[in-house]
Amino acid sequence: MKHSQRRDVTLVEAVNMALTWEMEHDPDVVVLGEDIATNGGVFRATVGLKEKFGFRRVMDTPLAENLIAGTAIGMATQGLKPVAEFQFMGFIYAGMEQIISHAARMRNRTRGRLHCPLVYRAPFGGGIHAPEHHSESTEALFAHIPGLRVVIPSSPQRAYGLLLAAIRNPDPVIFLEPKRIYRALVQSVADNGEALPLDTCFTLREGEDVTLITWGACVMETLEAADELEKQGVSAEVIDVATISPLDRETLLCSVAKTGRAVIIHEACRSGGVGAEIAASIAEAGFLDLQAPVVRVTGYDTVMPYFGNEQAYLPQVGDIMEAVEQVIAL
Amino acid sequence: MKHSQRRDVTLVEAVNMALTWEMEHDPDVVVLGEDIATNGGVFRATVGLKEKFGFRRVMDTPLAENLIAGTAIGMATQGLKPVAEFQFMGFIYAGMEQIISHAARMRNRTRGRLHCPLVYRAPFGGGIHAPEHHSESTEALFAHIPGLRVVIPSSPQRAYGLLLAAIRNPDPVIFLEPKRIYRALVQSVADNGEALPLDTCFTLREGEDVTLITWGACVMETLEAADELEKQGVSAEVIDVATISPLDRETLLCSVAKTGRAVIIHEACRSGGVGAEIAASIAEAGFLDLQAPVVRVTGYDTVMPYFGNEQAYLPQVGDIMEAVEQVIAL
Amino acid sequence: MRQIHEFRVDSTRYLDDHGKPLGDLPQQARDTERTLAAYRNMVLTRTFDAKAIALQRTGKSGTYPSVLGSEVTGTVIGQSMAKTDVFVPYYRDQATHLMRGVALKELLLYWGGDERGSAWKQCPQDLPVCVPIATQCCHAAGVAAAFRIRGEHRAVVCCLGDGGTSKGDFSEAINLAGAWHLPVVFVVINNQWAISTPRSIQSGAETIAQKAIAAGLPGHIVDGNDYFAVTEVLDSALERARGGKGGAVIEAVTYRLGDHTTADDATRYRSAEELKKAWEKDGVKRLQNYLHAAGLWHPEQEKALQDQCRAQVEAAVAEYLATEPEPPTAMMDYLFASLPAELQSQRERIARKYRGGES
Amino acid sequence: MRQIHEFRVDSTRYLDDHGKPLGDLPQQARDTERTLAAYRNMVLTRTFDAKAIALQRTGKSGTYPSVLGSEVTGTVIGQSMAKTDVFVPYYRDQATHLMRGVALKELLLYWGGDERGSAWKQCPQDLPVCVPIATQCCHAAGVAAAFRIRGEHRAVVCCLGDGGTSKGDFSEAINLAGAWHLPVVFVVINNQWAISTPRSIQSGAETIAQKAIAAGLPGHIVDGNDYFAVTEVLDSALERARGGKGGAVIEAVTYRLGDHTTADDATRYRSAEELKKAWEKDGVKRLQNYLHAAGLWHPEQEKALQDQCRAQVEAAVAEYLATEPEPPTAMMDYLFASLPAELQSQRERIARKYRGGES
Ligand SMILES: Cc1ncc(C[n+]2csc(CCOP(=O)(O)OP(=O)(O)O)c2C)c(N)n1
Ligand SMILES: Cc1ncc(C[n+]2csc(CCOP(=O)(O)OP(=O)(O)O)c2C)c(N)n1
Ligand SMILES: [Mg+2]
Ligand SMILES: [Mg+2]
Repeated sequence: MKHSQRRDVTLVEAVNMALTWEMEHDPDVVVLGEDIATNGGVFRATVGLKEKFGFRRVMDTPLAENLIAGTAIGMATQGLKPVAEFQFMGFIYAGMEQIISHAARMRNRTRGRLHCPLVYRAPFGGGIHAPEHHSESTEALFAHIPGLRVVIPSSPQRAYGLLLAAIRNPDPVIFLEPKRIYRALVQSVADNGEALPLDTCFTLREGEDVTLITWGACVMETLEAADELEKQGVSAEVIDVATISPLDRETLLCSVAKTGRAVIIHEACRSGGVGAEIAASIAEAGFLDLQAPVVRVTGYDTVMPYFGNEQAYLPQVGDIMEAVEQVIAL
Repeated sequence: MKHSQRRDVTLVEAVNMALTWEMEHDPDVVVLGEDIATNGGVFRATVGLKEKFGFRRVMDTPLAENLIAGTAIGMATQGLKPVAEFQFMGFIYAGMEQIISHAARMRNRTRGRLHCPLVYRAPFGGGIHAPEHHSESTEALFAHIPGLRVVIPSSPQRAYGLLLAAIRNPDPVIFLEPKRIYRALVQSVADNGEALPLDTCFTLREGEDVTLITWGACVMETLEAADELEKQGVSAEVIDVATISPLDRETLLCSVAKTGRAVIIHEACRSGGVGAEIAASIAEAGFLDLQAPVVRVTGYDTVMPYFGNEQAYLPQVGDIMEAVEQVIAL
Repeated sequence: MRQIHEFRVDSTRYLDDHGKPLGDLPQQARDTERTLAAYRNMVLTRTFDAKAIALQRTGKSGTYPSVLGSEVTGTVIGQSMAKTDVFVPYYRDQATHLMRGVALKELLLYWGGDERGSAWKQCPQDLPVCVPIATQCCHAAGVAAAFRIRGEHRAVVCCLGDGGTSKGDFSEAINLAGAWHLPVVFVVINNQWAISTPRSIQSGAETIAQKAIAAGLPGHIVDGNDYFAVTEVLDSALERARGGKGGAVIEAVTYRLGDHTTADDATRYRSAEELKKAWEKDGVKRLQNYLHAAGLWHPEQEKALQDQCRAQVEAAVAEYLATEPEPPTAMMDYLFASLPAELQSQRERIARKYRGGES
Repeated sequence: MRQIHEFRVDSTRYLDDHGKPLGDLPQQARDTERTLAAYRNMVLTRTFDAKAIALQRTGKSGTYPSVLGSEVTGTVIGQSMAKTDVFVPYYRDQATHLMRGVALKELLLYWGGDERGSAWKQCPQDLPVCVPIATQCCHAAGVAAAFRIRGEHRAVVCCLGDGGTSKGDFSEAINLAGAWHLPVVFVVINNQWAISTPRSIQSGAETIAQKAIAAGLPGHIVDGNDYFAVTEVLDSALERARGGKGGAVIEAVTYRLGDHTTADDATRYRSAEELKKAWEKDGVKRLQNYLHAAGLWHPEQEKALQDQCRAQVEAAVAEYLATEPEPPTAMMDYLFASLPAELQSQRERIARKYRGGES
């Protein structure tokens, strides 16, 4: 029964909508985490699920991220499809051993006998005036781990379609939600259970002169910059990478083949960020297309400051404009 | 008393020599880990230390990497200089939260009031026929964390000098020891307490036609390839990055400015490896110098196979030759 | 052939919910000055707490975790610790920080999003506020190990919440404390809630103190709103620790009287009824009743104290609000002892970008 | 006012070190067929173990962890578990794997560096060998949670070593088992050593079973070399678990009679004296003595069994040595359910590089 009703929702509401749809249509989907049941999650992403599906499928866990990561793996080996929430990305690190050594490897090390159809959700990124450790963007750590998919939505529609795809995917997915834009925009989303493809970039805006490559909350500043650039007669193509691993290099390379110039924007610190892999790939495979070096607009190589100075850390529209001017100049 | 006696030692013996020297000369240096005291470490890196310095400074811990990482931090805030061993890099992940959220940040978040003059040692890399989880090369995870230094020796002399520097450095250092070459070569090392500089690449061989950039055990295959290339009339410069974070980009760029070509060799899987950051940096700052794309010779984007197939995963001399021919061709 | 091995934890209280002694008080109770000093700190803490919440509500500060309900235990910790001991806090220890000499302004800066709020002048060796749950337990073990290594007769007090005891860090740290006989006392502030998660979901263990048994440590339950009980149990635990007799785990039973933080709304998950009951056990009021009944405290003294605390807090707030923000370049200046060449250029970019950003 | 809360763990044994009953045996002892089946598995395991070590010594296999000393407990686990239960092992559970139907050849492939050694045909739901210490405890809790979610009356047995109990995973997992009443039994093989680290350095707790108290679970100590004791305690724990009465922690006390692995040299850290004493408690010999004394087993049966086990192992070894290595391309084929486009090119490179590498 595809009750294809449309709703105007924010990104976090779209997450809730996708979870609700999938739990209604697949009894194997369960959710677990800290404060996700009775409280509906500290960002309300799971609100209403316990009431609809009961505490057997919507589980408040004791306070232990390693346990959450590992318990989800055990559940997944039994064919359940757990969607586990880490309350903030800054607290996922305790789960790294389970994620790297087990979730990402179960299928490979058992030659397909067991696998991990699970999703690890976590709000990530800064800019919301949060206490320390609540503003991490360390997606690169997961993008370097074979066996994981790392998916980052940047709009209510993509949050809905990509989360459905992540839950249905038979392998582990790290699903990072840019909390800075959890409620930044409202979109009309058809609640019809239609998933979007993983492993694919989304071209949000076509352009001729330069390719702006980004993901997560930075998509907002990047689109803004593209508008500004247009006024200045510069036509920018904007690509939301969305699945940062495995990377859809083809879409990126085709765009650069067209524009000859690329600027990568991400919030994470510069060194070793996902921007490095993208820049390296473009510079290698697109060597003959590039008319200017691939430039990165990123956070600095330091710890995200406490919120008093967090804006000074985050890439801003002006920074993107400056970078584009730099590559266009060449 | 600098008893500058020379000894012919392997890389792992050089590690032991450096630990011994520094513990003799600095009472604040202590070592801890699993099986490091009575057993002298599973690779014998700490053999003899308990006998020389006693169990108060040489501590066998309970089996818990998160505890080892965190206890070392507590000790360091008291001005001790702990050198903590993770028995294998594959088991460091349980310590990630302590390393990322605390060791790397203590100085910054207390505005210098407290800091972490500690070293986390771990043997890393494959090629020794070990069981699964014993062949990890995930140095990129640490290279992306601001506040950490990540140092990788690739010879007995550099192991001695860099470990001394790491222990004396007032900030946390991840010291990764390429166990594949723990006993691969013997060098005469002066046991004189002289440290080598951190944050600096080492140019192991000068050349004109191409720059080969690598670190860790791959230095062996890279030097071999350079010899082969010479026979073919190709003059290769070989650089051991050594400190992969923070990165000495200047040395790398100067070399590429000279050769116009670069090949990066590392054992870790390709996507998001440290090779990506190096390639991106060279492609950006060296854009006008490059006569060919920067090519990476790396492990594949999959889990290191069990040892039956591990050789098929590791970069080999032939792979390096092939890559060089490719960039020279352009 | 079956054998039985027995283990035990004890629980202590001296005052009833209204401050009436249930029997003879421990001899510390004779130290009136100490008792009054504790009471003053509780009132100051509570005054500060209300103000900090108000600052967040009016956009003058960030998310803040109210300490309401932890004042008694927190104050005793600060009082029982020697200056040379080291305190390893979590993030709800305002009462202890104030006893240890942390400035009101420093607490305001920290929760106001300014790293300088952790550069404590008066207790330079205490560890900073710790947000990642239970991770501080391992640091506490490390500090205590440093004392043991150097043969110093100092002790560590580590605070965490009931939720924190579910995280492996706690078990690993108390286990090391037991194995190495470390001078560290773990005080679990059992306020019955971990955000919305009740104590019952946190663990099937009847008490939290019994988790000490897993580490071979003594475990004690104490009424966290009973000044005399907490004082006696903590004093003796610290004495044992400093005397080389090893650590302990103390479960201080109390209740989180406020929301988890200013970002939380506790009415979503707990009843007004439950909250009302908890207020009846309030330890600050309880001690005040005791002092009045014992003739050690009078209404006018109470009023004077209230005014004095308000004035002290207002002065700190004024200072806090008048503090110049740190220049953005500061984000690079404390990362390493000396900034690696590579990061210089990034710092220069920040300096260029922010007029006057150069420090 | 002081109150005391008491907790207990029990310990069980039925046979003395030489196999003589210390009193009445539990009724399971009457099941001679079961007892003999167990004994046969112990002998097969020990025969396999010696061969596996020999293969490593002669370069025909990789690092291997001898199971010497764990055969009795491991065999009982395999016997007490129902086919539909799930076993979550660590890496020294050969005795249990053989009882669960894992092929000798599969074990040889695994330790011989071939992933196909984990593609178990006979117990497809059992988790694979787990090398990262104690991490499997969380998986066990998850599998048990899946049973609870689906209302299935199945149980999980999770094995780990004494060293593993120091790692947070164990505490977190047993705590969840207690909080959620999960049908999971944790069996700690306390063989007194974690590589070179003795039990005494691992924890200050007098027993490992008492760690169950921290989770509100029943804790049992059992002589891990006493077939009847382990059988009784495990049978009843599994019955409780399947009956929805929750989990348990069982400490099986034994001794690691071999080196930690073939890469280890135990003479560096423990005395021949200690080892000799431990051999006197050997559980396999003990059961054999019992069977002989009870007239249930005769020397010629023993000889026949030995020959049969050797033949069985030799046949498996021949199969193992004759197994074609997996093509290098296999390293890409099981990473994801379907290989992402991006990885195709890497797979093709491998195929090109290795003539016949294409599968
Ligand atoms: C590792 C980690 N996980 C999650 C969080 C988010 N969080 C902050 S406080 C809290 C609850 C802590 O409860 P408790 O330990 O009882 O302390 P209390 O706040 O009740 O004093 C949670 C889940 C965190 N800060 N760190
Ligand atoms: C997380 C982790 N740390 C370290 C190791 C290395 N290691 C392998 S076995 C072992 C000792 C385990 O001892 P115990 O748990 O008692 O099991 P046993 O081997 O004695 O049966 C260690 C330290 C590991 N495999 N995993
Ligand atoms: Mg609490
Ligand atoms: Mg053991």
